[in-house]
Amino acid sequence: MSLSTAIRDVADVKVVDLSGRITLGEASGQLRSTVKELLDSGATKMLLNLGDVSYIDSSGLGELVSAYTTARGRSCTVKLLNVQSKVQDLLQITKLYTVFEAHTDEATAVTSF
Amino acid sequence: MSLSTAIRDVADVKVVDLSGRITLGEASGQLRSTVKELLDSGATKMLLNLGDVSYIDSSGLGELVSAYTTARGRSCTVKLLNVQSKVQDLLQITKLYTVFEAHTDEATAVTSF
Amino acid sequence: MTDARKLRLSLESTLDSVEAAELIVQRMAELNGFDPDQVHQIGMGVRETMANAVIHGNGLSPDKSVRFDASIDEQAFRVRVADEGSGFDPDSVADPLDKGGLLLPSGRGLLMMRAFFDEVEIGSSVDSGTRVRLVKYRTKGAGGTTQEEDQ
Amino acid sequence: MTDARKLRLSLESTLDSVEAAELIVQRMAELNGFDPDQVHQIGMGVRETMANAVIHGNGLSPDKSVRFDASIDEQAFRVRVADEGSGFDPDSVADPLDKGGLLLPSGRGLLMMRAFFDEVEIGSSVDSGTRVRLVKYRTKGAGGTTQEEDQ
Ligand SMILES: Nc1ncnc2c1ncn2[C@@H]1O[C@H](COP(=O)(O)OP(=O)(O)O)[C@@H](O)[C@H]1O
Ligand SMILES: Nc1ncnc2c1ncn2[C@@H]1O[C@H](COP(=O)(O)OP(=O)(O)O)[C@@H](O)[C@H]1O
Repeated sequence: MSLSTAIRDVADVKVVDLSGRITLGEASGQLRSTVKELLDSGATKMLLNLGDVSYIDSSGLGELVSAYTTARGRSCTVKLLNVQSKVQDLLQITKLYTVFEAHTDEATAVTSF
Repeated sequence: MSLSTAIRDVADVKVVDLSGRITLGEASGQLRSTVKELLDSGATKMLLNLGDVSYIDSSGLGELVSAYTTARGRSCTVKLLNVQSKVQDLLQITKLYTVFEAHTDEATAVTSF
Repeated sequence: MTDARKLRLSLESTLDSVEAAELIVQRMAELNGFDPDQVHQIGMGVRETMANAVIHGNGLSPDKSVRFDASIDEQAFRVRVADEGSGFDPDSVADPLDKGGLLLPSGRGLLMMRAFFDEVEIGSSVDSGTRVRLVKYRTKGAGGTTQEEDQ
Repeated sequence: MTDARKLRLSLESTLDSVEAAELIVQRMAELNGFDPDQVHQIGMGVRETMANAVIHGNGLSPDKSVRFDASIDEQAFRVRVADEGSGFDPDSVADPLDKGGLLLPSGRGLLMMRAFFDEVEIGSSVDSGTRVRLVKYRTKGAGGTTQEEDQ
């Protein structure tokens, strides 16, 4: 699997540590099912840690957007942590930086919800 | 074309400066026709300068051997100049270092015939 | 400049072909003196183009293939991708930067191709599928001018 | 380890497919922490294997394809190449290191595959063509043992 996910509880925030690539195929499905699982368990604050995600394609960006909109529909807020520079470039190009609140410090991110 | 050749006369030696890759396909044909041309024009001393040849595959090695045997059949001696390390490795693996006299200095190579 | 400057392939309509095309152009770009950022951009743009060809164009059909051409010269990296789909009208694709498009889960591929390549030309017809031509100049904004690279 | 760890392709019987396979494995190896010498060796070994498959196996026929698999794990780089030719007997191939073989213009491909990969296994039959399995361990001589790489 090119993407692995791990979930941590920090205060009342679900921190999802993602590692690998979020791309076409398996990786996108992996992210989707993790988010769905968290929403089903009632999460209302989700922090996606992209610190170990070096590569995202348009399909992966689509999954991030889906996570955001699906979560919003269920009263859950999704924010991003530690966006790497190449991924940051993509957020700029696609203007998705206007959608996602992104943080570089986990503690600050957790208290920002 | 992935291989280019240029011919220089140094004393009575034909120095062939090869540049690029000697591999399957066009490149092998390019070497063959250059050697044939020189033999047809009566060359008896040929120095193949591999200083700018970074890559040779088994097909390219075969062409070097063909050049050697064809030339020998027409009383022409073929020697090598400036063999790069990766190509040198191949000459070791294939024991072709026992066939080809190789030099690292052009002046010495030219007077060695 | 060293090697691997021209390649013409027929690839199956699979996600692995998308990966393969990306790896190929990345390595070609790298061996021919493009810098790491350019290598990344060329790879991403090709990835998006190939993904569209195998998914939207050929519908991942085992009976359809993608014609893939890549070539490098002193000026630029050039790629052509042709599928056997039934085409589409690039002008009627929703703008993913619009308010309405921003939160859609798809529709960012063309945008990324255009962001990462200097020229993107799409020819498409119902009968002959879609052909995409991509050009990335070694020096940004060098379009059309002749220039020598020091290697 | 980053990505590009598994790939399964069907390639045409062309010299460009040989080049493509080489570029793919080089880039895969590079992205997954193999050193430059290993990248070179993996590329050359695959090149020779693919050349045999498209030329000797499939006779460059447009009707025949080569099945190409590459995968990387903690231990090794693994490649499988299968053609649709009529096979051959590896044991009856003349030894290119013998006095008689040394000056022949061909016959060094198998030797190079064996020099550059740690394991080379050839299965061949008249009916089902030739399947070559190549393994290159991250650490020379690591065959079979489990070990972790620091990345
Ligand atoms: N090769 C193609 N063949 C058919 N339709 C295509 C092709 N490429 C793109 N399209 C159409 O254009 C739309 C936008 O493509 P793109 O911007 O890459 O986003 P996405 O692939 O995420 O939908 C696609 O949804 C599809 O309808
Ligand atoms: N995939 C294959 N299918 C059929 N014959 C093969 C195949 N691979 C190798 N051979 C046979 O083995 C011989 C030796 O191969 P090799 O050592 O690679 O040298 P070369 O390709 O230069 O002849 C070839 O000449 C060919 O007869």
